[in-house]
Amino acid sequence: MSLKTILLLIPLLPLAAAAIAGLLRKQVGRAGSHWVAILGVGVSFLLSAWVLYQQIFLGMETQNITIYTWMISGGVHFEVGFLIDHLTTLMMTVVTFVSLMVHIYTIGYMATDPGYQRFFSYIALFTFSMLMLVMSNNFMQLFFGWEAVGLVSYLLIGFWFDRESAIYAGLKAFLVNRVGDFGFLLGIAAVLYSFGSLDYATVFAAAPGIAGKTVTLIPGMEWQWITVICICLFIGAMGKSAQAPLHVWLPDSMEGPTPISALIHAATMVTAGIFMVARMSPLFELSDAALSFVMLIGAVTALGMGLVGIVQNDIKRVIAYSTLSQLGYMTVALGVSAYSAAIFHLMTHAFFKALLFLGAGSVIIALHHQQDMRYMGGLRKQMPITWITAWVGTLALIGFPFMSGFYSKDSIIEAVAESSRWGSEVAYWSVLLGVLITSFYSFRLLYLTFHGQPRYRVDVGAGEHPPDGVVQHAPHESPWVVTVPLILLAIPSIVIGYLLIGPVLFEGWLSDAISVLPHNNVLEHAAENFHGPVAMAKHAIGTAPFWLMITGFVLATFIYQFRPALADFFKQKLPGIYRLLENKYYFDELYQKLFISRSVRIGRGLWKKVDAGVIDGGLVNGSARLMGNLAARIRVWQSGYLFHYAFAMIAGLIGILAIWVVL
Amino acid sequence: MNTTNMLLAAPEFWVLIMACVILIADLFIREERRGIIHMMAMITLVFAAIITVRGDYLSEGLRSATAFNGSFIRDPMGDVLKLFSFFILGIVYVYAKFYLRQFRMFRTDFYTLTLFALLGVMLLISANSLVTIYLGLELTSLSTYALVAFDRESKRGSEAAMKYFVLGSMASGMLLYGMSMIYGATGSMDLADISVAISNQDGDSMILVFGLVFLVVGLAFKLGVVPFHMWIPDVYEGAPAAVTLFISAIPKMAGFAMAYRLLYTGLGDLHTDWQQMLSILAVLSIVLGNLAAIAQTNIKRMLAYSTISHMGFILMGLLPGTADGFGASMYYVIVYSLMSAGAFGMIILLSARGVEAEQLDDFKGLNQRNGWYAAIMAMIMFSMAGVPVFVGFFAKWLVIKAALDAGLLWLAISAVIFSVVGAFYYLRVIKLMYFDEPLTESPIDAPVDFNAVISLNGLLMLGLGVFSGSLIAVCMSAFGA
Amino acid sequence: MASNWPILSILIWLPILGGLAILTVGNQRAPLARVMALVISILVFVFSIFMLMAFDPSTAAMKFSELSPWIAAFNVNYHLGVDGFSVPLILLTTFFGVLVVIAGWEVIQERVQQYMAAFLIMEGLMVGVFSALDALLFYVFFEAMLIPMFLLIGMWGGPRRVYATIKFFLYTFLGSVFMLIGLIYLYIQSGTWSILEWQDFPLTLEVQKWLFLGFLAAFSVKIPMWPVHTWLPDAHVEAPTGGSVILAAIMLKIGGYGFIRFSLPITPDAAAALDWLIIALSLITVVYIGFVALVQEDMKKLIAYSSISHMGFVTLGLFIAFAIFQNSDGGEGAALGVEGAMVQMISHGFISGALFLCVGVLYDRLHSRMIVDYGGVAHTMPWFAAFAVLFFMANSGLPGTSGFVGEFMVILAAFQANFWYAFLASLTLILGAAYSLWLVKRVIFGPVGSKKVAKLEDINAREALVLGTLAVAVLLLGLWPEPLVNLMHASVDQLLAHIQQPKFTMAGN
Amino acid sequence: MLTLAHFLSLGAILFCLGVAGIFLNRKNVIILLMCIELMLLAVNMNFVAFSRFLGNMDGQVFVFFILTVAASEAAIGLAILVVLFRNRRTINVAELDELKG
Repeated sequence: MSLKTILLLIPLLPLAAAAIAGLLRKQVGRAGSHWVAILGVGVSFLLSAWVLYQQIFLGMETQNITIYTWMISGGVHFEVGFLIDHLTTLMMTVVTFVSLMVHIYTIGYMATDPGYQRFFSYIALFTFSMLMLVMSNNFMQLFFGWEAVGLVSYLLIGFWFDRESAIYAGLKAFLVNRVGDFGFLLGIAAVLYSFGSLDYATVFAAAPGIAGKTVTLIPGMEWQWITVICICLFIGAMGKSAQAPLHVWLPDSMEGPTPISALIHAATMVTAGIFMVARMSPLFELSDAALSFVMLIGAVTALGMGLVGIVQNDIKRVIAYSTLSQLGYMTVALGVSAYSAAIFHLMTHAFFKALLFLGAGSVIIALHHQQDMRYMGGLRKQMPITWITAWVGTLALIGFPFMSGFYSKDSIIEAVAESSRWGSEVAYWSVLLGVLITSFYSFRLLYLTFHGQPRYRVDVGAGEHPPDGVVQHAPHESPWVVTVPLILLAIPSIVIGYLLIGPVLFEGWLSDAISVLPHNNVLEHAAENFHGPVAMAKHAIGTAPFWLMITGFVLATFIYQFRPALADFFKQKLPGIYRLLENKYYFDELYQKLFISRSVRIGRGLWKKVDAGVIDGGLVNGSARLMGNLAARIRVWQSGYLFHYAFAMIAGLIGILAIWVVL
Repeated sequence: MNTTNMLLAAPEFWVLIMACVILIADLFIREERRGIIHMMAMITLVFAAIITVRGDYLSEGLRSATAFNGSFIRDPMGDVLKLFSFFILGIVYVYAKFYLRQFRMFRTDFYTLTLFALLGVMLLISANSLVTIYLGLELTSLSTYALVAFDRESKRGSEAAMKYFVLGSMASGMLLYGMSMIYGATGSMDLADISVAISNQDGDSMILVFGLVFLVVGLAFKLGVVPFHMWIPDVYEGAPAAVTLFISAIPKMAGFAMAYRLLYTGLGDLHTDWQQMLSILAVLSIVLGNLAAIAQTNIKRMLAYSTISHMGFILMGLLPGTADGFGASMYYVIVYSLMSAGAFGMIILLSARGVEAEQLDDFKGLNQRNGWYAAIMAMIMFSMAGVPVFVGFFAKWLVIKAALDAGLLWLAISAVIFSVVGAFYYLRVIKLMYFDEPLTESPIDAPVDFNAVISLNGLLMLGLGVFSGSLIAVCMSAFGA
Repeated sequence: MASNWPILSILIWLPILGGLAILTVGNQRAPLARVMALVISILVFVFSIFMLMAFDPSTAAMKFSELSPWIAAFNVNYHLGVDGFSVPLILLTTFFGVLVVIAGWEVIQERVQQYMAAFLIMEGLMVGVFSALDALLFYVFFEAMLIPMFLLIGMWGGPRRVYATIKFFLYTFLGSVFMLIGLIYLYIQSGTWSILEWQDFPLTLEVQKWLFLGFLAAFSVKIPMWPVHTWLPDAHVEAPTGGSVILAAIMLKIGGYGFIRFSLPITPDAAAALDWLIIALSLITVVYIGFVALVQEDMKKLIAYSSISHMGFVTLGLFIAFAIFQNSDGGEGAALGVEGAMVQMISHGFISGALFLCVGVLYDRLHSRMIVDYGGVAHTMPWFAAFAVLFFMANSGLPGTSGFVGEFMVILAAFQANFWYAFLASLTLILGAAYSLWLVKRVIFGPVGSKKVAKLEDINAREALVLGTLAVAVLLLGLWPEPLVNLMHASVDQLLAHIQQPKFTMAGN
Repeated sequence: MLTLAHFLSLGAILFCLGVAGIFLNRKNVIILLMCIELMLLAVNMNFVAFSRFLGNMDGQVFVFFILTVAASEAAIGLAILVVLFRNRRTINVAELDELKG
């Protein structure tokens, strides 16, 4: 098999699996559909790993392959092709691995769901889309994958389509993403306009040529052209990677089944924005303004969304806000030109966040789809594996030394500290404070879920849909299809940082994809101080992030293990702040007022007033009415009286005479 | 020029003789066998057509020949119009026979009167002096006055006849007054001489224009152009359908010929004057005709107003004063006559024993009662509305082109806008036939000849449209274009 | 395949004569009428495939030309021919010709022969519009097409069908008569009706402007553009499913085709001078109608408005070329715009046709088009839901479906002209998704809306065939538009080269 | 000395009287018939005058035609009048308004 065939197989196998699982439901049956999907994604993962192996150990060159010409128009070749460099392969492997885990996990999680096959079809399709996104060698295909993952995300969030809240969340996710895509598409158009091509290689090669070009979009304001391009592109990333203020869809997306939350809304799809910006680093590097913008957006998200996570009661929502916050970290990293740190964090985050979500899912099935942490507690006894893996995930998330999250997050914080970009102080303080908050809400989650006394009661006769706090059966550990993925994800959550920080971050493994201008290279300083992962961990113990993390742990332990009343105390003492956080800074309400209601009002106004009123009522039917009225009036002239008729003739005669003879 | 070649008028003589023969023959034919009269009338038309076609009068290089000291002219345009008059009158006879039988009015008078009217029309078409014009006009008019009152029991018929008579006589008076002025200004009755006199003469144009105005008024009345149109709705509604059919189809052709002879042959040098007058009259007709038709519920009356607007379009063709323009007008008038004959044919068809189907509602659900008849009527209506591929479109197209040739963009624009307004009421008929439920399920039956002729009439709407080149070519070549 | 067949005449007259033949079948033998219609429409489609295979896309010249005198006195000819612009549209027409026959197979029970005949005749006339090279012939087809559609809406339409159909007829009729005046004027000036000769006929800028406005009156109503779009929602809502499909899928395209065939090449300087007007109207159409579509309560009306909004891209793509010429030296984006407009037309044909068929499927079962009457259709009609979601996604311009291609190209082109053009046009990304998916949310998803919905049956094989075919078309065009675009390269290049040559200089001022 | 203008004026006055009679009279249809005759006679006056002053006989010949036609016109007119009266029992102009609109 040629390399091209292998590379083609990687995305196409999941696609084929999706088609079979989705379209031939009757023929393949339930088991058939999960087997085919797992097989497709599994082989795809193995092939990705093979490519990775080729790259790491056999020094495979960067591959830029054209698959077919999509269209030639206006002198532009639009092609579908693959750019396989280290960044791509890393993403491919992460995506297929997490996806595979989620596939396996789903067998257990969705076991009783009537939409079982549909679900497998969707997640396989998602894997295909995501692979097309990361493997793309041009902007157009990137956009294809970009929207395709959005589509699958939409379908999966609304997977339980009889739930009003689920389909609403799906719609919201798609629309908010569309707002981002709106900017993204403009960015792509700008790229084409500036470079005459959408091919990465061509564009990146030509990028330095337009530095310094300016444009006046609003009279009186002159902007760097490259800044406009980058900000447009980044708006796309903001949508997909849920950066404030386009983050509102992600928490709601938790309406979808939990495996989806793990796969799409934590590990892979939401990081597409991060991936994209890293991929575009040759462009972003040229615009300090755009990078500052990226960094500040990231900082706001990292801190602000973490804070909201503290007050959430829904287990998945806590993790969702945590995801938002971590995405903020990655974005900050991008903003300070530490692209590889962002990618690194993306990767570690993929593992531990998937782990956390799947762990939460495990809890949720154990409690029969109860997601409110106020009705959990003490589950560590019944669900030991879930409990342990959750601890692993948490430690990774908060950046406990030696865990994967530690290496990636600390690198980011260090990079921000190094940066001299405009506004980097704000970003620095945000990410630093974020550590404390992350630690706090993570342990809050752990304690509320696994520790303390159960806050539910078991009632066998509770019926299909028992009230909150009541479960039909006593919770027990989940089956192996659930726990195995947990374990398989826990391992990289622990070790991947340790293993890869050197090569990915400091040895320039990603440098074939990412370009950083020398004066922006904040990681260079860190690289000088880097003496292996162990030394790094040791060194960290003396630094602020470590102690902030410990503070968070202590606070959470104190409040949720020893003084539960304290939480309510703060709630009552600080009602303003609490309400603000509880309502997620009122973003939803604001958007509802500002955009949705207004759009509907505008639409209705234009329809009823202008369309139906002025154009149809006034001009169209109005002229018809006018004709009708005139007709009725003219009709009266035909009075039936001979003398009137005669008079009309004479009037006509005199009229003509008057015009021609007298005048 | 001065050859008195009586044979040129052979078709006229034939029609005159046959009209008299039929008048007399009636005395010897019993009522049950009156079909013979119908046959005789048809034969009259057929032979009149043959005589017309066979008349080989054009000698080298001349496009016309005159007789009776120049007061009678034979030319291709006249021949074409006469042939179509025969043809359409034939159609009219077939429709009328069915109607007259149903309404117990199958009397020979109808045939004699229409044949005399036809003679008047023929005379008018071939008239080349003021005297022949007047005589032709009066012969037509007097016959039609009588025809309108053909149903002696009808209140509306006699009222319409009275109105028509009074207004028509008044219009004749005005025309005559105009003629006297022209005569006074040029000293001649012969149109050719008048033309020569005008082009030689510089002064005294005052009397000439004065006369022109009166002539135009007389002409406008004959065609039924606003504001001299008032008789049309009342006569169309009041007269029996068979008579309306005749009035709407045949005399218009004479009206066109008269306009051509008077304005172009006789007063061609006053072109700018009559062009302006006619353009105003045209736009008034198009506007008022189309508007007033919207408000009608009586289909005969609706068609009357539609006629008024069609006459406006015919006037548009006259405006540029060119061969193309007259050809367009002639094409229009022929097409109009065919459409009009078909439309009234349908009214006659739907008229059930003793009750005329003159209300629009009588057409309701026709498609369900009989799809083919509905299709015929639909084709006629679309044609009248000027929707392509039907022949009416090509007629409108040509006269609009004529208006543009004359540089009258404003006229063309108002014409097309109001043809859209007009399309509304034609569509309403189609709506009634196709979209509404029938009021009665009673079957529609008609004799074979009627069915054949109305089918032909409907198909002509389509056929003359799809193959529009031929008839247009005939009309254009009639004027040497 | 004999290349000297009068293939275009066959494509025009076979359905028309076939339709007339079906009329003679009579009311009683509906099955025969159906079969005849199917056979004829398939035959026509096959012939059109022959034409496509014999078509050589490498030159811009007119192919399969036929020329014979029609109205010799005025130099009117029966002149047919196709180039890269007409071929895709003809294929679209013949393709839908087959689909609507199948779609109306069981649905129409009354006067079947008239229904089928109307469709076939309309199909022939529409092919005629796309292949006429004589302006009068074009006009005749252009207008004659109204008749079968008028009858279709009026006879098989909804409760307000009479209002809708008369409005439709008069609206479009009024628009086109202005064009007629323009055409006659051109004839008077040039002495010919040949569209191709007119393209090289010098005209002063002043005259061009008036002519341009005349053409605009006809084509802007047809396509339709704001503010002359209001006939479309009514016509669509009241039309039977097949009528809506043809109306949306093909008839609207005639407006766009008219711009390509008349406005751009015959009055290029006026088009250049007035491009701001069209661009402004297009953008208003895209955005304004997007908002209006958002609040519709009737599914068909929503799709109708969405059609209008999408057609805004066609006009935008066509006229953006002039702005691009002014901006950049190469003007290569101009081709992107024009080809984008063409792709948008074809794609919108598939998508809107499919959407109307989807609504038809629901309407046949529940006899309601109101969104509130539905909800949770996915429970009872999963296959239908899958198709519907696909088509609505395509409607919102999802990459991978045809809906994306045209919009993408036009937005890319618009950016070359002006950032803000692209900005406003791109708003459709949000609005299109909003109205499409909001409808999906309310109709397809959610809890089962009513007992009636609970009793719905999923699509049968016939419906699945129709929707499946369209789904394949939508995906194929989205994943590989190159074959389509390749058809028109030469014609587009020639058009763009042509419209950059000022005509009025030749006319002397 | 009588000039052409005098004759023409007389003709014009007579014509105007005839015309005015038609639309001023709202009573009797017979008066309308008389008015029409008056109009025709006014025209005859014109023709004769022109003929005399132009020294051309055509006009006077035409007058004979007009007189003849006027006679038959009157005959037709009266016939219609009779029918009208039979049907409606009135010859009042103001009552002839069944057809209108």
